[in-house]
Amino acid sequence: MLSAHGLACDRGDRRLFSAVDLSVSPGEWLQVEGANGAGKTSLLRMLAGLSPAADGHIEWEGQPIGEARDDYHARLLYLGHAPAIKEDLSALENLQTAAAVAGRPLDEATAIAALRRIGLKGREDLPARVLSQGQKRRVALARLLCSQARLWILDEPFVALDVAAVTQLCGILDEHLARGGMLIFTSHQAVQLAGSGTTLKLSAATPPRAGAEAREVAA
Amino acid sequence: MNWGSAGEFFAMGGYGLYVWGSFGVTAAALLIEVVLVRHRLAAVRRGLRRELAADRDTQD
Amino acid sequence: MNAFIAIVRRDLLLAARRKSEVFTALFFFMIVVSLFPLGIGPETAMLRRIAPGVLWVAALLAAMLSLNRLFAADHQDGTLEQMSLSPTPLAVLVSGKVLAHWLTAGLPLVLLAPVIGLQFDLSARALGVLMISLLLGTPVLSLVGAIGAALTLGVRGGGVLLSLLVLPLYIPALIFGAGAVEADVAGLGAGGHLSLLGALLALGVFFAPWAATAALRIALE
Amino acid sequence: MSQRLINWFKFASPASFYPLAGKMWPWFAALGTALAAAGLWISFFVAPTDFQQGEGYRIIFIHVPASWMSMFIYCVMAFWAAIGITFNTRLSGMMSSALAPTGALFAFLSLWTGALWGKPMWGAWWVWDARLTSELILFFLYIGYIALTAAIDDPRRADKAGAIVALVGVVNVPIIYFSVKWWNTLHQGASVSMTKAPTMATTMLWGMLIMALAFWMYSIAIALYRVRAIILERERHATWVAELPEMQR
Repeated sequence: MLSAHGLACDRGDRRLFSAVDLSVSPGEWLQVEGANGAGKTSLLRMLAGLSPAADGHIEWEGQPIGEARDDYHARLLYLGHAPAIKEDLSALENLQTAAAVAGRPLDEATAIAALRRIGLKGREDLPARVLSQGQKRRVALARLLCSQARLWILDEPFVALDVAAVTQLCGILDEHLARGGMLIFTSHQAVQLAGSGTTLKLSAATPPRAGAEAREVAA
Repeated sequence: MNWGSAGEFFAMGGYGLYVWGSFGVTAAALLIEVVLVRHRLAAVRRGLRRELAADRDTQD
Repeated sequence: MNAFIAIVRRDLLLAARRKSEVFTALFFFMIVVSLFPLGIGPETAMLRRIAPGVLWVAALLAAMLSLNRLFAADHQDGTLEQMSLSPTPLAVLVSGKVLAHWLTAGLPLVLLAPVIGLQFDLSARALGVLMISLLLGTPVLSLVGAIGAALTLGVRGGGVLLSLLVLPLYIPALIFGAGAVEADVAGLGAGGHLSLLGALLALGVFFAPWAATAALRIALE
Repeated sequence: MSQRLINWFKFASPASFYPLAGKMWPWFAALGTALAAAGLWISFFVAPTDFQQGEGYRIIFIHVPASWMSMFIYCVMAFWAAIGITFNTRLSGMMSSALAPTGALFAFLSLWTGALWGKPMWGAWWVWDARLTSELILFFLYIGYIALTAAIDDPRRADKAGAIVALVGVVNVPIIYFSVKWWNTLHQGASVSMTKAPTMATTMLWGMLIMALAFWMYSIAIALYRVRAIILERERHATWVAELPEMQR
């Protein structure tokens, strides 16, 4: 179970959000919503342990993620804004390297099966350079099929996907949740997922200048 | 006392250029640093005071 | 360990798909070295004297050419994020990247140097010492360079800044590397220089990946 | 023990260090001025003429202290860098960046006075002497630190990157010094050393020590003054800044 209390995020002098509480239990999903620049990506990066929170703390199975970092990362799959696809490598090579770096090397047959299932049949050996935007996203999403991670944190997983791919991805996410997995994602579109879940709406509640506000109160 | 006259003092036994070049540049450099740092702090304060005054104006 | 090998393999594969970048650095090395006789004059005695320094300085500059790209592409396409989320410590993965950098940017220089050294009328023995000194010294360049590359990641004017940060730190490697060849030419024996170069390498292997990792974490935040 | 630690961390907050630095710097400035006066008196009126180098040797009364300070300040920067990395205190990064320009200035002065000393003594403005060469490299290291921290917009990131540069640099300075020395003996460069002059009398040593102390006090005073400016620049949106007495006018 992942839980966070009182999270806050600063960008430069501005506080993007503060006092964010959340928790995700096995089989649950959490959708993070918010306008552009509300700090959705920042929140996901914080939850993944990529950047420190300006305030608050995040716990995985009751332990702060900073303390159980390796254990946490072994159980986490994070797909960021940038899909981590190398243009010069083929889809297969991309998938295999990514899996090896994540500590779970894939044999070729499994990798090819995953790529075929995600709709890249016959394109396994093409360099990612010649694939379309949506196809590149699919290469990244193929990692989900091979993943044993308990917690998935996905930043805009539906972006650049066609209708069929969106349905397929929903199926993959449902399977993950049915297995007792946890899911945190951002999306601009409404998504129908099985299992129970919540939506977290991020909004900038704090004015840009904390000092100015404090003086206003005093006056 | 090493020097008979002021002239002797400034001539530094023929090494005047080098000795005064060293001490002079050092003194100048340290002075310039002091001036620059004072200016920096003064500039920050001025900017902040202006901002705060603007804030008060909008409140009134 | 698997992840380490995967990183080395991936970077070598990427270099193989972009051969031109490797060859550009090599040709840069050759051209810079060939400019010196043109600028100084062709007397062999003089050339023999300046050869170690010229070859080493050129190798240093050539190794620097590719440092800019060491982490930049990974940072941009999100691979670096994935690396830092790997259960394998980031320092190990960074070491893998440094090893791959050396294999593509350092090792070719080591192999090419004796051929270029012929232009400077160096003896076979001196060429051997030159190769050994480069073999020990170019990994130091990659290791120290990785710290600079990580520090200047995503920074304005990163390229020039990188050379400003890294070149002063290259001086010991340059002194011992070129010194080894010079000492050998002068008949003094290169052993002392080479063992010091080896000590630098050991120190670099130990500390540089750690420092580079710390710098990368700053860029990732 | 823990009580004392908490006290230290209280002063490590910019809000409480700003007024403290404001109270401290005049004392160091006064001490520096007094020591400089005494040091200058010794260098010009007490120390006798050197029978080998004539009056030209008086340059060492600033050259040697300036070199010492440039090395010492780099070590202090590395110290603050280490503190900043281990305890993640904001003030230590600010201290490092407040010290860097002064350290670079002393490195420059050491080079400048070294050249002016070398011209009459060696007959050349620049000699590839081991000390001067190391000093030049130290100057480059300072420039690298300043350029890197200036190029990063986010001050927190700049501090952390600067801390790594300072630590990597401080590990390298002895290696560089040793390698340059080694290189120098191999090439049989200039062997005349400023501090190993034959008539290194006690008065000279005292003169240099007092000048070094004067530079030291100056460095502390100017760094405290500069760190005040840096604190205000970075904390401009904090409430305590708005409540400062000098902001009320």
